[in-house]
Amino acid sequence: MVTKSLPLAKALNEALRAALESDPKVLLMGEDIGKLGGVFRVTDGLQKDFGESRVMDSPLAESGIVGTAIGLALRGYRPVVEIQFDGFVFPAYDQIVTQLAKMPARSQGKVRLPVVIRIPYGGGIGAVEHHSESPEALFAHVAGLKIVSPSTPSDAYWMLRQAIESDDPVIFFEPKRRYWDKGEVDTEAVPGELHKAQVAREGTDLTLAAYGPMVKTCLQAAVAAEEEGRSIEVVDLRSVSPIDFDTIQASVEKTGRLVVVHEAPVFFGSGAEIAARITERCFHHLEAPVLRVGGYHAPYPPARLEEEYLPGLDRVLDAVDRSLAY
Amino acid sequence: MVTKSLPLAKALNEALRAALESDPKVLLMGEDIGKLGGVFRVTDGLQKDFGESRVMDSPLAESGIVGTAIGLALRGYRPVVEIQFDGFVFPAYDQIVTQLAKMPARSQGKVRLPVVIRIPYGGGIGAVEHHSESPEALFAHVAGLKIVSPSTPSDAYWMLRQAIESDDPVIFFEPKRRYWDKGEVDTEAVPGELHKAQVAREGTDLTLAAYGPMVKTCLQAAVAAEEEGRSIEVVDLRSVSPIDFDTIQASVEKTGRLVVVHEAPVFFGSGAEIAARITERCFHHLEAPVLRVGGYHAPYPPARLEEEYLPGLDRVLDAVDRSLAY
Amino acid sequence: MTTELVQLLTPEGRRVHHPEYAVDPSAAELRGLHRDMVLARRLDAEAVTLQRQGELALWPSLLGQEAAQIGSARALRPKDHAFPSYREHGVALVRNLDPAHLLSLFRGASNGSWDPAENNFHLYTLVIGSQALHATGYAMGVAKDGADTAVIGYFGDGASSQGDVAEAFTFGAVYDAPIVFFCQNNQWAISEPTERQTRVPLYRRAAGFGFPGVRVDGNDVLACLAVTRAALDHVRTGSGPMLVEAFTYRMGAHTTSDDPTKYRDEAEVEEWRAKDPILRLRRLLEREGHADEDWFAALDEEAETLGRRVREIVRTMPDPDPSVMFENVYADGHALVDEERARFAAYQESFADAGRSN
Amino acid sequence: MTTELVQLLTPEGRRVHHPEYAVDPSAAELRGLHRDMVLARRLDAEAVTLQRQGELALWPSLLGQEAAQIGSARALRPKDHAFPSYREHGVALVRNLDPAHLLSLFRGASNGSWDPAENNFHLYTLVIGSQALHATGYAMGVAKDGADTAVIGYFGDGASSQGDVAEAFTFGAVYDAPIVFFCQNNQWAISEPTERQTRVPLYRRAAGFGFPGVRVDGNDVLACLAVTRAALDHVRTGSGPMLVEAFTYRMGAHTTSDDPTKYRDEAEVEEWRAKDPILRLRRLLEREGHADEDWFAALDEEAETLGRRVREIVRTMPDPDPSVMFENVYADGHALVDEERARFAAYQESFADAGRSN
Ligand SMILES: Cc1ncc(C[n+]2csc(CCOP(=O)(O)OP(=O)(O)O)c2C)c(N)n1
Ligand SMILES: Cc1ncc(C[n+]2csc(CCOP(=O)(O)OP(=O)(O)O)c2C)c(N)n1
Ligand SMILES: [Mg+2]
Ligand SMILES: [Mg+2]
Repeated sequence: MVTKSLPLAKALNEALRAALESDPKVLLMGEDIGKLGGVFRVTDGLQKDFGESRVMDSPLAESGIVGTAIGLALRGYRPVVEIQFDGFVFPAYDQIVTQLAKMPARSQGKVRLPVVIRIPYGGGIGAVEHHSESPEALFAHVAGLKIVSPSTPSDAYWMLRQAIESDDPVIFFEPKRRYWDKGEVDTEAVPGELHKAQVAREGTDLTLAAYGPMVKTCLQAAVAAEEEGRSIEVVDLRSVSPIDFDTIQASVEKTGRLVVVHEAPVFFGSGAEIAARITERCFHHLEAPVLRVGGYHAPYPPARLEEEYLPGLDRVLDAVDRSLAY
Repeated sequence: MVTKSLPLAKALNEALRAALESDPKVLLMGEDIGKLGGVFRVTDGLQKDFGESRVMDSPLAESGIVGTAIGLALRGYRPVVEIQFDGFVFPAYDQIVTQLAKMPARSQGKVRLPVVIRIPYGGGIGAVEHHSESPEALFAHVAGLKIVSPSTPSDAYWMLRQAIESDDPVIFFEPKRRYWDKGEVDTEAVPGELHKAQVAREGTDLTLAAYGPMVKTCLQAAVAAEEEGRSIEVVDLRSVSPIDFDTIQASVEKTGRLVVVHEAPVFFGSGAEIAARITERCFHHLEAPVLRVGGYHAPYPPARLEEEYLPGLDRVLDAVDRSLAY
Repeated sequence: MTTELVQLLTPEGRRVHHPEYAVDPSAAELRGLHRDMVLARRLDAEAVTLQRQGELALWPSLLGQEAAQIGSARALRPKDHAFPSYREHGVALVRNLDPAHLLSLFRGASNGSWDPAENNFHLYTLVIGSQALHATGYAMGVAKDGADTAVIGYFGDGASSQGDVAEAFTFGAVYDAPIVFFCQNNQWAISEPTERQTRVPLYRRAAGFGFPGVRVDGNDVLACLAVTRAALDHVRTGSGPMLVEAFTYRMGAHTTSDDPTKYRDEAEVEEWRAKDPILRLRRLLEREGHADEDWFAALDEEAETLGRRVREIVRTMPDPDPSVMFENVYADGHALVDEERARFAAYQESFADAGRSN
Repeated sequence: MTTELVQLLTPEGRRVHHPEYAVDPSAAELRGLHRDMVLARRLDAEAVTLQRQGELALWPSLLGQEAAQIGSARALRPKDHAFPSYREHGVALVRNLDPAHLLSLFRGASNGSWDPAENNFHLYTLVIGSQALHATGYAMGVAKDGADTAVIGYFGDGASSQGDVAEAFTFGAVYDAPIVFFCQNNQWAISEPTERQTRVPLYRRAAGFGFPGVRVDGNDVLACLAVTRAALDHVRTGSGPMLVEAFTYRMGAHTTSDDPTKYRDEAEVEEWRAKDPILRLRRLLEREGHADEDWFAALDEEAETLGRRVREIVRTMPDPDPSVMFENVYADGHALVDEERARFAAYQESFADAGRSN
């Protein structure tokens, strides 16, 4: 067992390093990932150690980055692409949803595209516009992509390694406001399945389901609720496509209540899909409708308002109260 | 009253003509919309009558089309953009979700962008790849956009006129496989609200909710179900953002059962949002979980399989049966 | 324009000297080029007919572009890679792709069923311009491998307006990728003439991105061969991309769904008929005595055989099993797809049981 | 490079003759240019300080780019329209935009609160390259109106790689739009030198799209004024776009979040310090006797006043009311937004009642 305490961003850095070391076909591409090491330093030191051919600063063009990554994958490479911030992925949207997602099926499986797209996402860091968005639902609707988001340094390390090893395109959403949170990482542990949810905390009265940055908020809410005598189970979904409905279902069959929490807008968000499917699966178990806590149907606000926009402890607890009141 | 029987595509053509006539600031832009009159002839004859300055054949670049439409709107024009097929809107996705949707809020309302983006969408016409998609959910999640889709020639005419008159960006999804369906259009009727749903058929046992091309399928299903003694209410949503939940709720409070039907994939589709919200609003009225009928989590298949992929009469009736069996 | 255009063969089939470009194909090679063009045209014509008969959903005809496609494709070495758009049936033929693949795509029986690695001929791309980036990325990979391989990326005059094509130019140039951007300027993007896309000849676009561009007579198969070969040699040296604009003409409709009488004059088409690429090479073959009547007759027979084969392929092509919808969406599986596949199967079963038809 | 570069003033402040470009500003105009640059630099420096003190979320410094911005902005007529990127504080100043707007954006109190129609200065655009299309569309509208107005669209060397910028070139050219594309090549896109974006000088990109491009010494305010004025005159004639590349240097960090020591040498910065745009004009003013010590002292005082004003604005800037989140998302309302606004208000109320803090 090789356990280290690492911040989440550093765990990602070590995962990239390990992937570059173990497979010569792994390549990193993105804006400012070389000498600078990325604006969040996730690729720090990698160009120095693996050279410009494997850690490539790319021209400032996201469609170009993803489009050429597809070409590199066709040549047998395994590109790991960094999109600098969530709000800058959209110039690449066409290449992602029309080419990356569909080419394997289009070719009847003759083509596989093991491309990982890393996107630091979400708010809470006081940034200017376009630097705090949570666009996961806009990718989850699209068949051919897999979407994951870790909430801990250990998951950050292992899920990124698994994403790189997967032969499918994976959009890897990194909870940027948790980059500096530390946690234990065992780089020799045998990891669980990439797309399985985990019960992050057990409880009996209500289930909170979340992923990425909101897991921590939900765990805090569970602690706060405990003081009021409520036993909250927290499910860390880890994967948004596929969603591990079995684990949520098992939890809801126990608790009878579900609140889904994410930063992304509620309307057409992950919570909608989870509510719809869990209600179908657990119709006779649910004692309250599935409630959703998330962003409003409004552009992400200027930073000085983000605390009001983002689901915080109180809004989660409010939903818990509302659910328990049924 | 000036009523004519028109195919849906021709109703759109007349709406564009009327808009061009009534407001000199209205402009049409798109690929092949001039001399050719668009690949579906929706703009037939308009360049001839209104000139190249108002009906503009554009370079083959969707981001360019939408981006320059934004600029034209800033100058006081009201551009109506045609995207040739659903699958070709994605190169413009960044301009739509990042600029068109957000600039009004970004400017605190000092900028308004009355841009309409017309998109022929959906399958059922035996087309090759990228010509049969239903991407509405990918826009509905984004605040700042309005999304509508008519199901009849009359709605096609009036909803397009209202969309053009709206000061908000509207994505106007045209049910391409219904282009040739005829219906009565009264070009002098005072239309209802653009974003209100309509009960297209009354019933008491179950509600079918749909929009665009699936309304006809649902009406056919209702007729078929009637033969088996079931009274189905059909709600034509007409608008996907906002969704008129009040009308659906009123229907579900009466029937106790809801099935949502759309061509788009079920996963993260409109049905998820409707199921989640209606379950919350009607928790004690629902006698069965809200069921969804839609596309699979797979790329739209080659044309010779589309009948199996698209929700048809039988799959709708199957869901009706499943709902009634609760 | 004429001064800018590389031509080695006049419409009358006479050889022209060019200071920079030359080829000296053997008689057999010349006959080979002719054969390729004739077969490509025959395949194309048969497919158009089959579409009219309702056997295909759509067909984009290459009529008029045979020289551009055959000349460029014949310039490739076996290990080189071609990234087509959707009209490159002639390139497909040269690369030995079984026509069944193209036919199944345009029949609506597949979205592209071939393995790009088998013939180094990549999938058709219907979304305009996207493949330029794939080709560039592939070429970047080739450069990393230090391989002696070149890549050719096909696109049209209309596609030149897409941001993706410009980005491909940038990536290709910045990474010194061994890629030839091959633009078939057939002067129309559906109903829009090239003036809707550019004010100046397209080959000039390259210089602004820092690599050479050249315009070749796209109806002259020798010039297309010579220029593309030179371009491939150029990019193989590691000095980055090159752009070839083949100036040609789309003789037919955009696709079988299109009606060009709505937007262009028959006179223009007539004018280009006189520049027919096949006739032009035939005149040379005849004048220089590289092929006789028997040879042409045998070729016609071969073309007819191809036509029959194409009909046969299409008429006997089975519809795919519906379950393939769920296949190959993911390599490593996806819980939802598994669930939907199972439900779909059960649902199909229920009809078998109940006898209610879908 | 030097031969390609239009320069009217050497780093030593001596006038240079150029065969094509000339300006002959009056002494008052020269002083005006100097004043603008000094004020822009002062505003910028104050903002950097305020960011360090935690008062702003971020600040992209214009240090070193004063001549490019002031020269180009002063070339505009009042009715002309400017579309900035996010670093054009100098252009904003010339256009009389209240600095409070810029400060509120980078404080995180707004996403751009000004009315573009008020100063014909459009909103900042943070997503690289997008505004090139807005500017082009605006110019297309101007052309339709037959107005005697020109448009200038600012973007950086990095932005030149974005597909949107290429598409803007195409639309501008095809529709003969009166737009000057003004590229401030400050040689860095965050940590990437211009070689990561292009092999050849950027101004040459224009020719391939069919319009003229010119490279100007971006640290020479007279040359920037002359070249931009000529470019605006050119586009006003209806002959389509023009590209101006202002060759300059980003003296500071990319933004206050950036650490340039990770990727570039201080020696390079030093070299450019010698070409300082403000010092250069000051030398001319002094040499030709257009301004005396008193004038410079008064200007320093004015700059200090501006600095104080900036501090004052930021320090007294109220946080916006949370309810503004729901405002202006739509012009005509949206049922869901109305519902969420109401719920949000009720929720806020509940804390007022319960005394539980948010
Ligand atoms: C992104 C995108 N937009 C629009 C279309 C519709 N479309 C198909 S072919 C075509 C014209 C293409 O013209 P060109 O690039 O010149 O190629 P050609 O068809 O002449 O070979 C258009 C607009 C498309 N396929 N993809
Ligand atoms: C689409 C997009 N991708 C990435 C970014 C992140 N980013 C912000 S500024 C910048 C560099 C821009 O360089 P340049 O265009 O030269 O302008 P400069 O900052 O030098 O003025 C990058 C990559 C962005 N804002 N938008
Ligand atoms: Mg063409
Ligand atoms: Mg720069």
